[in-house]
Amino acid sequence: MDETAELAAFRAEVRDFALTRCPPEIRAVVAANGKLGRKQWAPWQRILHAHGWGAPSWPKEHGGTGWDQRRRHIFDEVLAECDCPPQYHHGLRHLGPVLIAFGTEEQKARFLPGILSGEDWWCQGYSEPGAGSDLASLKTRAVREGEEYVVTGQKLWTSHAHEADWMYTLVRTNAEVKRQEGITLLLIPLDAPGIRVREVRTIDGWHHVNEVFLDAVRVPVANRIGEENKGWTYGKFLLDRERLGGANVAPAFRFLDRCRALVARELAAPGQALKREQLEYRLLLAEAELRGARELGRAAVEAVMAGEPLGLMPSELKLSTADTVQRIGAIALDAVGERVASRFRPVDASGPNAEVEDIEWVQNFMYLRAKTIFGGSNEVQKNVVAKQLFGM
Amino acid sequence: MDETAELAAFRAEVRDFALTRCPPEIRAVVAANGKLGRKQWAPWQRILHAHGWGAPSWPKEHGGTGWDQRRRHIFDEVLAECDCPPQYHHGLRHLGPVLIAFGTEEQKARFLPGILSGEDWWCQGYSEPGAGSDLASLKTRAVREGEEYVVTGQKLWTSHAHEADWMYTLVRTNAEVKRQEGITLLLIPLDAPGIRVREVRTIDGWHHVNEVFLDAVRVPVANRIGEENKGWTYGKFLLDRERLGGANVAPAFRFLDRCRALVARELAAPGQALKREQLEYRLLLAEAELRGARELGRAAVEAVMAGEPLGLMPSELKLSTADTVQRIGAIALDAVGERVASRFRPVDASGPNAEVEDIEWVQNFMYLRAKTIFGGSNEVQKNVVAKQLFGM
Amino acid sequence: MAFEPKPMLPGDAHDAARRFAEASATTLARLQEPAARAAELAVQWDALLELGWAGMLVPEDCGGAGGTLLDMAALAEGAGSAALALPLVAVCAVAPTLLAGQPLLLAELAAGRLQPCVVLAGGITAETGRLSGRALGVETPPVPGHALVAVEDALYLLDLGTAGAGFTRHERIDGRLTLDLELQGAPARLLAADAGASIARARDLGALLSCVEAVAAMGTLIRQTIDYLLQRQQFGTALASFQALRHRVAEMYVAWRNLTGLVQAALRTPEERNIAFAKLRLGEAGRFVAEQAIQVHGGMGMTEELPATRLARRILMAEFEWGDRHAQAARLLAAA
Amino acid sequence: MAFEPKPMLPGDAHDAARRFAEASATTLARLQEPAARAAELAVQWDALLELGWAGMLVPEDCGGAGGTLLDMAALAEGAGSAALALPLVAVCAVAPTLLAGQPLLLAELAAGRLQPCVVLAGGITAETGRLSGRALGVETPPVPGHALVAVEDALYLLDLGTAGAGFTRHERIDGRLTLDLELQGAPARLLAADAGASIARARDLGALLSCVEAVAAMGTLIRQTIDYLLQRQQFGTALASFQALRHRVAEMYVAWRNLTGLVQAALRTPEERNIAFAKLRLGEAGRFVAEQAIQVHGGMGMTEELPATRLARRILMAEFEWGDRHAQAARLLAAA
Repeated sequence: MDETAELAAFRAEVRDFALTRCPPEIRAVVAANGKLGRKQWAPWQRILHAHGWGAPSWPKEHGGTGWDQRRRHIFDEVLAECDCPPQYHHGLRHLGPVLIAFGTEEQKARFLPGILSGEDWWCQGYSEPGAGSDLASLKTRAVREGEEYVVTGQKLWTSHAHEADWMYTLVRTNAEVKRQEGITLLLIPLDAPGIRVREVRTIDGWHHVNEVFLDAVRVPVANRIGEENKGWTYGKFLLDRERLGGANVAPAFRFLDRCRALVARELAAPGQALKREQLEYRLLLAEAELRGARELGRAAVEAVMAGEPLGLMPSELKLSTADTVQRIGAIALDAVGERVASRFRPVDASGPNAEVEDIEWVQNFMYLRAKTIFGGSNEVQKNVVAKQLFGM
Repeated sequence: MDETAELAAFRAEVRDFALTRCPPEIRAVVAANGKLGRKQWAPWQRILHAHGWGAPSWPKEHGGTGWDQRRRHIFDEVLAECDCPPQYHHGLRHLGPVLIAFGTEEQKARFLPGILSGEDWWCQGYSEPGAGSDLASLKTRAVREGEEYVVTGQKLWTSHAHEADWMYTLVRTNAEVKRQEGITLLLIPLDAPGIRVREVRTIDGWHHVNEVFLDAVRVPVANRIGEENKGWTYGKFLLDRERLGGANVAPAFRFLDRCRALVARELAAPGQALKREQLEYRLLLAEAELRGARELGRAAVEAVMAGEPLGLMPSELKLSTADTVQRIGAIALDAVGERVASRFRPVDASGPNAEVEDIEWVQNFMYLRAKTIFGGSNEVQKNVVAKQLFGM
Repeated sequence: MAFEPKPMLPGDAHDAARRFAEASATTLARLQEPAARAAELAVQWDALLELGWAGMLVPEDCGGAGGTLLDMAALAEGAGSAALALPLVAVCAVAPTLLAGQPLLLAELAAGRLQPCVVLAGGITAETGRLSGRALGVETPPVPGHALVAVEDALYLLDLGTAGAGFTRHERIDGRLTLDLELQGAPARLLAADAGASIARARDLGALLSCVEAVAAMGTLIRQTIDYLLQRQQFGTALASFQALRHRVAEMYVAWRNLTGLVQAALRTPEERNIAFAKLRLGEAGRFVAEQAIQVHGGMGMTEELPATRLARRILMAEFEWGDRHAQAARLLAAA
Repeated sequence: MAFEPKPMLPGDAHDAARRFAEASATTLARLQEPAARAAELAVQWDALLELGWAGMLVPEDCGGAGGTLLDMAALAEGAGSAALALPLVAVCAVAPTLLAGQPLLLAELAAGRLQPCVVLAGGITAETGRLSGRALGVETPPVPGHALVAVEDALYLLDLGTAGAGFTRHERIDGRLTLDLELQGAPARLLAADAGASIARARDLGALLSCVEAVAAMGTLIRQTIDYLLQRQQFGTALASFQALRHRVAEMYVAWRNLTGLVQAALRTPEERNIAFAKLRLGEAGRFVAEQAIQVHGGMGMTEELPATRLARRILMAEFEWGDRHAQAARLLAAA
């Protein structure tokens, strides 16, 4: 079989697996644009792991599939096309590779299996209040006392902290040196004394991010990754590995499909023809942009395969999709807003319509604001692009 | 009669005058979005002057109407509504008030009558190559030799220089001091030896701007306005008086009306319904913006009447209309571009269609690019607004 | 000095409404559960009625203040500047317009004894004085009592406690309370059979005052955005010094000023066409300002507790009240 | 180092076409009068035919080079990067697609003896082999000789020297030459009565290669814009240091890259749907890049002689070739 045929066969195999083995109730949440939590992710990870597909991006010797970038891309695409959740990233894509590269044997033995099986749930303690995109300005302090660090400070935007077991955390261990040079990466169990997790209520009405307060939390030195004060290096390693994250445009296409179906259903009446045609035209423009982004994603995968530098591709991808997905969300809001935005949260526990149909479109519109803010805001991405283009 | 009734009567009087006294062939050029030149403007100014309305913005003692700002605004609005040309501004609105404020009695006697009657035609020699919005960096030198200045340099973007008699010109008389403090305002006849006018071919295909080369042109000191090295003050005085220029949105409304008629005519076929509805919707959005701008214009007129500062109003008006008018031009281009942009200039002098119907829409689309560039680009306007809003 | 938006209709009414709305927001900010917020809103609503605002548009001989559109708009502007989460416009402006010519009911309204929600959106049918059907997301006073229901050109008054009438309450994205009404042959009182003109007028008044509220909210939101950017540092520099953000704020400001112009024109001449254009533009300009305010607030813009977020959601919601931008465009095109 | 756009289809064909187009532009820049430009274009067109590009898509047994779509696209990309003002795509790609299955005519085309303009846009009727009607703004070789005319599903070959055929030439906004055709019972040769599929294929090929040309022109335009901003000072600072302009250029770049992605997908799989989406997006992205390039060039952007202006006008024109964005949207919606 040549490579093209092999890839086609692989695609078919993944599709068959996704459609037959991912529980319908989990796919239903994805299909409804719902919010995913550990409740959906953990069982799905167990199923993938049992099939040997728990870690597409890890080397085989650590329980990964050993797939190349092309296969990983196909895997991600097909999962999205089949309304399966994307894999939960904090353990598999973020911490795992760092552990594999920089962890001690003990750390690997302790933490990798739980990530693979979905038993241990991780979250990322990077951002802090007032830091925004300027990550290196973080202030959470860790003071060495014997074989422990005593950690005090506050993290913000900590996704999933309310359902996680562990947090990999950047802390400041030296305030005297250049900002990037005094940072250390620690693994902290969230049930440690001195930790308090508080929900940050976000505009979408879902609970996904938190503040995490650390008050003299004692963390064994054995939970430090690599060297003290080298945390920035590991954090950067992690972010660099994430640069292909935008290459998978398939979830955006599914979102577009759903929005198109919504428009057709909501605006079927003849009196709504004018509005429907406006929204259909806007959907076409959005689809065109997504198609362009999909091709850029493919080119990025091929660049990795060929060992070429990605250059501006991650920024191109993010700037090509983040706005577009927001615009799709806005089209949906225009379609159903009048009926749904007026019924955001039930006040009375019972009665008709306590569950509001299509409310997820309003939640998604709000939630999607984050697309152009987090993970390098659009403004930061444009700075990156301009710097490269102007050479200054 | 109370003020409201008086203004209504005034409006009716102007309308009657405009419709009966402005020659139909001149109004036809305006109605066709054509390019106006001295050929249309000069006779129209003669007619206005003969009626005593030659200079709405001048005091009575100098031959003006003595109208207040409200009446001047009504006058401008009604002219536009009736497809009369706006008055040619270089003499009446720019130079005239400067002469009245700072000119000698001889200068007033020599120059004001020709401006009023439309006999002398003026252009403005301010911009230079490489100066752009940074006017104070001008380089054209004037060296005093006895009772003459010897002027050498180059002006750019000089509208109407090819049909004007005179140019009021900012020149540098002292290069040793702060940039704004070495500038002088001279009146230079365009038939003076050493002057060469060269057409700048612009993207719209019309001839309206020029380069003016000055090679040791000798200008009597009597042609200097005010003091040497104080030219920046007079230039600024002039620009400040122009700050209400954007308050008259009536021409933009006429442009919108014509574009709407074009869309209805061009896209009348049933097969074009989808496109027509798209363009009609965009026209509505543009009309909404123009209506908002019209009200801002009225508020600016009232502010002047009440002796209040205009503050950001001129920038608000420019930023509210310049883009919008460009968008209207784009709607027209979308309507007729396929048919018309392919026939921009005739190659063969004879044959059918040597004159291309509707070609002015393509020319206007191109011409309108200048709306957000000249007279303080959109970027400069936004800097002005931001500086005020942020107090820094 | 930081930017301070100037009201369109300054004066005592504006200031009183603004103070009321600011106090309301401060109290509500401490409450998260919808039921607790609804209870607090009920208390605030009683206080609002105490101020006599329900009678602002009611003639004096019916016990009202006999105020003008501009008096009412001044209240709406003050309330809007802090995104008041109470149905001021629906109950105090749209309802009395519907009840014009009904002196007894107007008196009840002015006295705060009649607190109707208003159902204009269709979906209800009438047969021999009994109403059936559903109306979703209808703005309501905290304790629902009555509903004014338009069924085509007819206007009914419905007691929500009557048999055949059921409802559920929700919070809107802007924190106001709404009803989902379920009517199954609920008996109602026919107030007028041929009220088409006054229903249209009432809807237009609602649309206009929604614009007034939104314009006021946009002014406050722009001020808060500017304050935030002035105060917030990143990479060692105030965010306010980045030209891209400065230009964005300038664009927000111009969009707001332009919309203000449309609203002022519609307040001076409250004709259908002027109102439709203002509401159409609110859809564009309001959405832009709300989205960009969230964007330039960065992560903070995603949090619900931030006052700017509350204002942004109020502005987004305003577009959907009394006919969204596409409804306005459709009627403008139909009239052309 | 300043930005240099990378071609989609690098290689000898691209480089040759690019050098040809750059030399053409340099010569044409010295000529202003349309007649003088038309005469120069005639000379250049003969040189282009000498290079055998009219035979690129013609099978080898008809005297052509038997090239693929990608070979042709590489020529179009090179030519587009300097906005070549000659009808490369119409004559060398669309015409041979229409003439597929006509070996004699293909051989004439490859040899440069047949230089047809292509009329697909409607407006012409046929009766017993005689054509009547008007076609406006049809792209043409500098010296018009023949026309390939689609009348519904039928394809005709018309000698423009024949009685009943009249024409006027114009320059397009991008400097190419066009014909206004006036036909009054002009006798023509029926090449195929049932050529609907090949006509549709030919139009799609034209649309795709217009996109290729436009993408190439956008790359050059962005490069020139960056160079200009780096070099130009205002208020004592390089324009390239203003964040608002830097972000604008970043947006232009991303729009260009995104369109490039669509065009690459359509080149790999040249199906109707892929081509329609690429052309639809060209309407948006191309317009944006062209307008913004003019804007950030300031006053210079208004001058016709500036190379960037010429590129911008080429990009604007490309949208209108072979169906504009609304035509693409209409067929995509009809197919849904």
